[in-house]
Amino acid sequence: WDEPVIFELHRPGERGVVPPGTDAGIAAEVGAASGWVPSAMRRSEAPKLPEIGQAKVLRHYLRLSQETLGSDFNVEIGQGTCTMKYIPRINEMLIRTPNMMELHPLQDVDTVQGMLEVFHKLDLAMREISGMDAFSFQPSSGTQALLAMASIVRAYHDSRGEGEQRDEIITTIFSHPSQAATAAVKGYKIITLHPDEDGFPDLEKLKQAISPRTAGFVVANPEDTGIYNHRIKEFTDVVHAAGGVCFYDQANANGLLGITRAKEAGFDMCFFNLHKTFAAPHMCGGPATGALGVTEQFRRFLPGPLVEYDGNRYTLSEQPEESIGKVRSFHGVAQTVLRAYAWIMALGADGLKDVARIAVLNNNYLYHKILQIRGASAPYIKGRRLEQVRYSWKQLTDETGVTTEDITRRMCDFGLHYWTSHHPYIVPQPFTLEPTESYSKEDLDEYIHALEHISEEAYTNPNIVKTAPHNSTVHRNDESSLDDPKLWCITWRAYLKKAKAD
Amino acid sequence: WDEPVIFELHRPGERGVVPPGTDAGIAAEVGAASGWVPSAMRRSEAPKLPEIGQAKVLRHYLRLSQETLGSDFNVEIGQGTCTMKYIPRINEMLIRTPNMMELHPLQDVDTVQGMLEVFHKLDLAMREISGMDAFSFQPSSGTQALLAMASIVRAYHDSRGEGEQRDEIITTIFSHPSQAATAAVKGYKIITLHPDEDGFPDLEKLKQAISPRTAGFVVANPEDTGIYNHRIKEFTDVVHAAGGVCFYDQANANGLLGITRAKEAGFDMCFFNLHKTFAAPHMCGGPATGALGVTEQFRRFLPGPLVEYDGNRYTLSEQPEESIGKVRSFHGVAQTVLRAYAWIMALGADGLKDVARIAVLNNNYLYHKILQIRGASAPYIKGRRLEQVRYSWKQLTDETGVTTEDITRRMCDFGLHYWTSHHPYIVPQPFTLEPTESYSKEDLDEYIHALEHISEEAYTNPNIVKTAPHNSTVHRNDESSLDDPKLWCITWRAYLKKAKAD
Amino acid sequence: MSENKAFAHPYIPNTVPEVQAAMLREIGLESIEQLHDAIPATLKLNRPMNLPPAMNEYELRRHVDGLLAKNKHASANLNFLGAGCWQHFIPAICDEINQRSEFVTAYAGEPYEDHGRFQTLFEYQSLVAELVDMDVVNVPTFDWAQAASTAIRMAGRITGKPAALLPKSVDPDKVKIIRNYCTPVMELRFVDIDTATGLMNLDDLRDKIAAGDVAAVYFENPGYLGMIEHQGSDISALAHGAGAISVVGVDPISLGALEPPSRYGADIVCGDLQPLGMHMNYGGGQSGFIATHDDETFVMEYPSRLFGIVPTEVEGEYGFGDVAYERTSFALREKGKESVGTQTALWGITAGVYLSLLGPHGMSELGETIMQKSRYAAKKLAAIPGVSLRFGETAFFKEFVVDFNATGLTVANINRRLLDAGIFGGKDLSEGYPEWGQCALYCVTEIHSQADLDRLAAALEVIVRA
Amino acid sequence: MSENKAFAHPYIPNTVPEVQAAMLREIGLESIEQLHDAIPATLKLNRPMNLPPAMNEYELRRHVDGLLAKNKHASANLNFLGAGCWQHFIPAICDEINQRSEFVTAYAGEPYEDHGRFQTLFEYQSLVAELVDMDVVNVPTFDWAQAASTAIRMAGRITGKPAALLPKSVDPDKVKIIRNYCTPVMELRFVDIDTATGLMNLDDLRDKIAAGDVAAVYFENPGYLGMIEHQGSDISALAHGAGAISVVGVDPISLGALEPPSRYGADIVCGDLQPLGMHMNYGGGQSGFIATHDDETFVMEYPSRLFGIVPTEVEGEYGFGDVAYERTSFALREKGKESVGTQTALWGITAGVYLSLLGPHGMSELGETIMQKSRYAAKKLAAIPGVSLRFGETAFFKEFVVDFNATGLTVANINRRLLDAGIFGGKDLSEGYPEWGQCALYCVTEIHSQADLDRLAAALEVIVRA
Repeated sequence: WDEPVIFELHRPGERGVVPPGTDAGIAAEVGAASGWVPSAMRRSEAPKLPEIGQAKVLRHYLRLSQETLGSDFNVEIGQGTCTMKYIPRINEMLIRTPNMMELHPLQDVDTVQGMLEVFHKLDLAMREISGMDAFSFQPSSGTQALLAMASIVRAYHDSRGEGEQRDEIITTIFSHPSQAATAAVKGYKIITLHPDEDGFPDLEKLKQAISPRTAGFVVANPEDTGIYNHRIKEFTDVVHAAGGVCFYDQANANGLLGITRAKEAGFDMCFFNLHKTFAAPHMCGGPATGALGVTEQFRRFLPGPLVEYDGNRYTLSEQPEESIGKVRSFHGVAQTVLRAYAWIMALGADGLKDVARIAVLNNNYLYHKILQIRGASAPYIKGRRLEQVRYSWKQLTDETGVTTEDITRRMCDFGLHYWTSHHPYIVPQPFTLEPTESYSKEDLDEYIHALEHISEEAYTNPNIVKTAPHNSTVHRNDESSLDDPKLWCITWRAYLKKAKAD
Repeated sequence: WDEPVIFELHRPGERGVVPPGTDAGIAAEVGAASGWVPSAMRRSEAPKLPEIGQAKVLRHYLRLSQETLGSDFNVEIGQGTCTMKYIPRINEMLIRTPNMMELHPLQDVDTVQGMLEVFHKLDLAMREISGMDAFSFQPSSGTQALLAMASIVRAYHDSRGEGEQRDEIITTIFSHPSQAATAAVKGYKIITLHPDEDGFPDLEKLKQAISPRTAGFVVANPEDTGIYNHRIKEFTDVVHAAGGVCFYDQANANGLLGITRAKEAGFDMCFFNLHKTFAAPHMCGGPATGALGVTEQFRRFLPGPLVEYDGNRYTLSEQPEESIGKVRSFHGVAQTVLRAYAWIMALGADGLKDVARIAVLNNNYLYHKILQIRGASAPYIKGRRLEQVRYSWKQLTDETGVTTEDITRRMCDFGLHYWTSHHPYIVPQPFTLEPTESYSKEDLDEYIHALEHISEEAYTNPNIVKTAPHNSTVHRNDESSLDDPKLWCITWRAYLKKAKAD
Repeated sequence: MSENKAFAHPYIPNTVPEVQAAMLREIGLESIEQLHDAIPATLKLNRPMNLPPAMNEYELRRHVDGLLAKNKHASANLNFLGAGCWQHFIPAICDEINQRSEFVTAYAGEPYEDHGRFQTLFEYQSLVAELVDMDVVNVPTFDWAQAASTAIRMAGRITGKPAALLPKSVDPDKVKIIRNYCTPVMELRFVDIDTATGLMNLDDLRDKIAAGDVAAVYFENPGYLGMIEHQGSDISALAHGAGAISVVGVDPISLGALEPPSRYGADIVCGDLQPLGMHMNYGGGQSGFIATHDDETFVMEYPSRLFGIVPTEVEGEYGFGDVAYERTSFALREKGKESVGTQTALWGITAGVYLSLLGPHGMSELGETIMQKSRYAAKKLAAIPGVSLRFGETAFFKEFVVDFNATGLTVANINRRLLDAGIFGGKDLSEGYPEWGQCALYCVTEIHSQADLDRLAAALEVIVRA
Repeated sequence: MSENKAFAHPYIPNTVPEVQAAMLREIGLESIEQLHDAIPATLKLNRPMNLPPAMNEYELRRHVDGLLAKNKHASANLNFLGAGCWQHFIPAICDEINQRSEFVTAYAGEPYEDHGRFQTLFEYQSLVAELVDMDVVNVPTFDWAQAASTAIRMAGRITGKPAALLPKSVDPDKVKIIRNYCTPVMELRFVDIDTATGLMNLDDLRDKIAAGDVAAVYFENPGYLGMIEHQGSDISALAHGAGAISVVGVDPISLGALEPPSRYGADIVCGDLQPLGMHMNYGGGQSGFIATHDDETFVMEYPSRLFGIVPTEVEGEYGFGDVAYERTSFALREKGKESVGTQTALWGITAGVYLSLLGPHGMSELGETIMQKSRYAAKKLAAIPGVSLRFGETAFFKEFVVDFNATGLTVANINRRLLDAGIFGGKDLSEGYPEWGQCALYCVTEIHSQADLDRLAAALEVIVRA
């Protein structure tokens, strides 16, 4: 499809849908709103929305949907650290009922007992999976869960009168950038630890970093390199000894379910992405859920309300004054809470452990095969990777000039995603693959084969890689305007003013 | 996508879904079925179905869906005579409720009052639209409705003792082939009338054809040429005078709603396609509904049961012994009955008349424009076309060698459907376009432009048309095996035996 | 629709007055009424139709939801109705696929732009072929009854003989459909069933086939009354011995566990796809199929479309097309094989998805589960005083005939009381088989848990003892 | 899960034992346990988790459907709850699009393979931009409260000042979120509202803004309590005069009928997209947006992604990409603008579909309809003895404060009795605004018919008179 921008479909007089109107009896009773709305507040000029018949609107968006590569359509292992696993279709069907979609979040608790039961039972399951003592599902992404955890760190130290003194949070460079960013949002100074030469977080550096100013320590484990820090309990002990709080980014937990838990590693708090790890879909980037678990000591700081069960009836209980309050309206993304609950129920304890096993098996198979591709490597320690690996094309780039960005575009031609990883590029020419448990050996082989093919192209005909994509919906973008305030066009109206005016 | 055949995804041990199993308590009570099923009837060799994980099955069928050009995705005016109009999405949502999907057809009528109300109210609306006195929605396509009408003709003459004598049914060559075929299924000899030079059914030929052997006369009006026979009442009068029954194929009724009706034209029976004319979707070819209406005189022959309403309660009443019995299990395709009802309710009387007006306006606009394309013509009388036109590329073929089949394949490259019409090819190098009311002027212009473009290619670079498709999911088929019993492969197992063995 | 009637109708863009005017101008007309000049005034309606006023989308949704809310459905109640339409487990992916906009709105494109439609239907043919162990399966027909009718007429054309034999246990409603399809070309004659076993009476079959004009012997497995007909080889042998064709109707969901008819001599197999992933939809989920060996004599008698796999210009690529299109009524009108048209393609695609998901083990387990559960239910019911099984000695698949004569209650009465308890009782057979008095056909499938079956038994016991 | 546990789990294909063994062999391991050797034994759980047994798909569906059936929902009942989550008409196409498998399962692809995702989100930005009359709109954030928080922090960064002013009528729950987001960087201070009109007290605003350290004045239209704040120009002028930024939160569904904040001086507009096509989903439908002028100073302070339209190599083709990506925390970690991550993209796409369908006339009619219906409802309720409107003289949009103090009944008590009549009464304000006694916030939208509103009034009258 060569689909125009929706505004170009505008034809005066057409309509997509007729909204409900005013009953004649009501109109007779109250008259037109112009009779009572202050004139300054009546819209003076109609919004320049397009007018389009229903069939054309539907056709437009359906075509654009086909131009979007959902994980349902490909071997989605190239968005590493993001755990794109199989989204069970049954779960999507389960949420499409008025008993879920048409609930108002302020309904009387007696009218939402089923919904609250789902929240509570998921809470119980997450406690068992993590060892924590209470969960909130209000945070609606990993980032928001990290923010909530940083907020709890602050509330905790405030409650002890150390809020001013403890103004530093320690993290590691291979943890997700959001860990540093959200702590900074809460006013913390960030100390970032770089790894030792094997890629492990460096305990000595941590010991140097801690001080009476240490508010907390936040880390992923395994980190985005896929390397599991086996000395993690020593890290948390060191931080605790210094009076800091340890909080755990469990975005990379897919290889750990049923194997090891936050509690035993000494964490005070953790979160899981229910989208991703618990098979709720990513929906182009949310809404999502960062399930936030804490030990008993930190329960009073959780955002409220929390669901409670007295053995007979589910209720919503408000949190005390010292809680961080709220981080998202109402109760979070209830549909995704339901999806995660359904996923756990479909797997049981054995199934969850199989998830962890196969995710690690698949990753190590992939790791083994990728290292055989010419030009590819995986910096740091050999082996010991759990569910993902951050690889490098440094050699390929040095030898052929083809970069990891070139490969990104070329992978589109194979109908596959491939992602170059976050800044900062510590690993040169990086790419990160996370195969999860959802893909079969043949699926992995297909992906590996595409990379092999591109590596071979790089060595024999690099231009085909450098000029990709060749087979995509659109051709290569001219991105020169995107960083130029005079040229960028963030909306159609801006485009009409700026680009079209030329 | 270059999607394999599903059997190629087979990996032993994988599973797509686990079906419900036997409770332990039941198994303990009854044991294994081998204990009581006669050994000759126990499956001796498992069916060679593939074993595939759930994600791969979903991915396979989703990809194939994207390789199917539904009317939602294009300007679907090229499947002439088939009235592919906009399928309102709300109607598809309305049927997806357990209150519709989970009804068993033999439920007590008191548990399906809502469903029966829909049947009854649609019956009333269809009566008003056609002038008939009773409708059955049991026939599940136009073909089955035609068969039912031919069956009623037979039952009617049998009831009068003329069943043996009256063994001929008269139709016209530009009526759909199913009219002749279904009458032949009911054992009738078919007399086919060819048109006069203006393309009208020829009244003189009808008069010559009728006789005491005439059982009935079946015709579409307008026919697939789009030409409306304005003398239709004279035709039905002639047939009635000879003791025959007149039945009306209203597959081409889209330009007639609210304008003219079967009753006034003298028909005893008619049917409408609820898929097509009443905006139920075609679903790749059914399930569908041919709504069959009759005058009071023929009501007792309708297939049963019929829905009746006593002002208080809806019931199902069995038909008398002389009825044709049944033509489809239970009550027909209830979802499509609901869709058609919803569509009528969304339009009302004025809206239905607008359908007819705009369908004819769109068609005449298209007709006007197509005739300006080099090499295209529309045989028979100038003008007087209602909702469709059968065109001809005879001149183009004569001048360039490009045939209508070549154009079919080339139109795929533009993401558009184009259909060459039914046998027999009375009109040389035919194509049939029916724009319906659903498409805007710009949509029609897009389609016209594609045809113009191809016409120009035919005159300047015919090879590009003759070797099409160039831009489709697959390349040109080698169809040589399809008519050869030694080579054709109607299933994968046959393919493995025949083609792969080579 | 209240006040919001300005502008175009959302479904009809060209109702915009300016656009209409421009188009009329372009074609040289002055008013939209002129477009219908071809229709004589005497045939015009010339008055507004008497229909309810148009509703906007929200009004429509509320109206229809309100109507449908008057129904009671089989998921919120406990359903034991079968008799040709059955409640089975439906994997979510079946609905996901058959609700895809592409498949819902596709129709009759060419093998290029509709490659996916051709491939999914070819795959459905191929998957059902494995299930029935035959090499040819058609694009779906309307339903089992119509597939059986066509199978019988195919046999008539192949043998040139005018009669078909059917056991008396065939569903009376199905007989109505078959009779209408076969009249006046083929005559139906009925073979007795054994009063004790419910299976075909082979002596009567021998007598009737001796007439010599029999084109087809049709029987079912499992039969309408649920019994497994284990005399298939004998029946087929008798048919073949008389120059007739053996036609077997099957419930395909039984074939993971039960032997396919090809193994006991069937020449044509037919049946209904509805159990393979279709919701009941008040009967809208029915879909027929026909299967044969890859024998030209048979293939050329199919009225239906048959999709075949072919190579394309590109090595290794698959294409699809119509096999022997020239036999169809599309091509030959009344000279074609019966008639063809829109039938139930979407359900064929869905059945393919279903079989792809279940696989051989799923189908096998499912068959076993159904037989265990239905047997359990039958035992529980037969243990209720006054309740017995009519053909209790014969193995059955998912349905069985429950005899209530000794309770002194009518089935209608019992079902009414079951309904009060949220249970849809089995189909009342007293009208179709008056000679058996008050019997009902109960259907038990994999969806019923032990608790459900115990609940049925308990409810019936209360009713019967009352 | 009963007996059917053989073979691979449907979600985990490589649980097939032979495949596992082959893969282990390939990588040189002997047992699957070795894969977790990196984890010390002391940290391993070493016992099965205590979780319910796995369910198969049918068991799961029945289990979850059973749980959800315990809920009572707002379509089967009559709902007057709003307060930040509103029940509006949702065109069917919104659901069709946001349930498309492609959009449900997409994530973070590049502008090539995810062209459709980029384009739909760019279109959403552009459509909301027309509604709010601004040139820049972001990819959606979490919800209104978070968008407001970010807007305030953007103002703080731009002005370098530490305080924000908000009227006391802002939703207390929203304040909790804003406070948490702003602590410790920005301080919130509250401006009085006029006790008669409920609108901002300009005198108090003048006093408080005089402190000189105010970065932002935040107010809403319509406000949490439903009132239309018509003093926007004055408020913005006061803010600007003190070097502060005017931030306005809006309910976008009002903007077909009400003037957009840019016309009364807003520098940053924020709000919630939920009314534009999202089901309530127990609060899961919330989605925030932020809009500004196309001013580099403002654009560079957005934490969110901003999609821009660009040319491609091919003349006339559109491509899309990230504008000023280097400002984000993806690029700069703690040095980026706040933080960015997964937020609510699917709701942005849906809001785009909604606005494409409604168009300018639909939005205008809708706004008018809502104001007429809510006014009608307010009049009907105020006519009940003992019931009055708290800010009855002030124009409101869809919500209004009903004062039950004179009835002698608590809102809790009234709502409990309404529930018995199938009505969800308005939100109880007695806890959030104790000074007002027993008041409730009622929400009336286009979905309510006159009959619905009359039914509410009649039910309340019965309760009040009892």
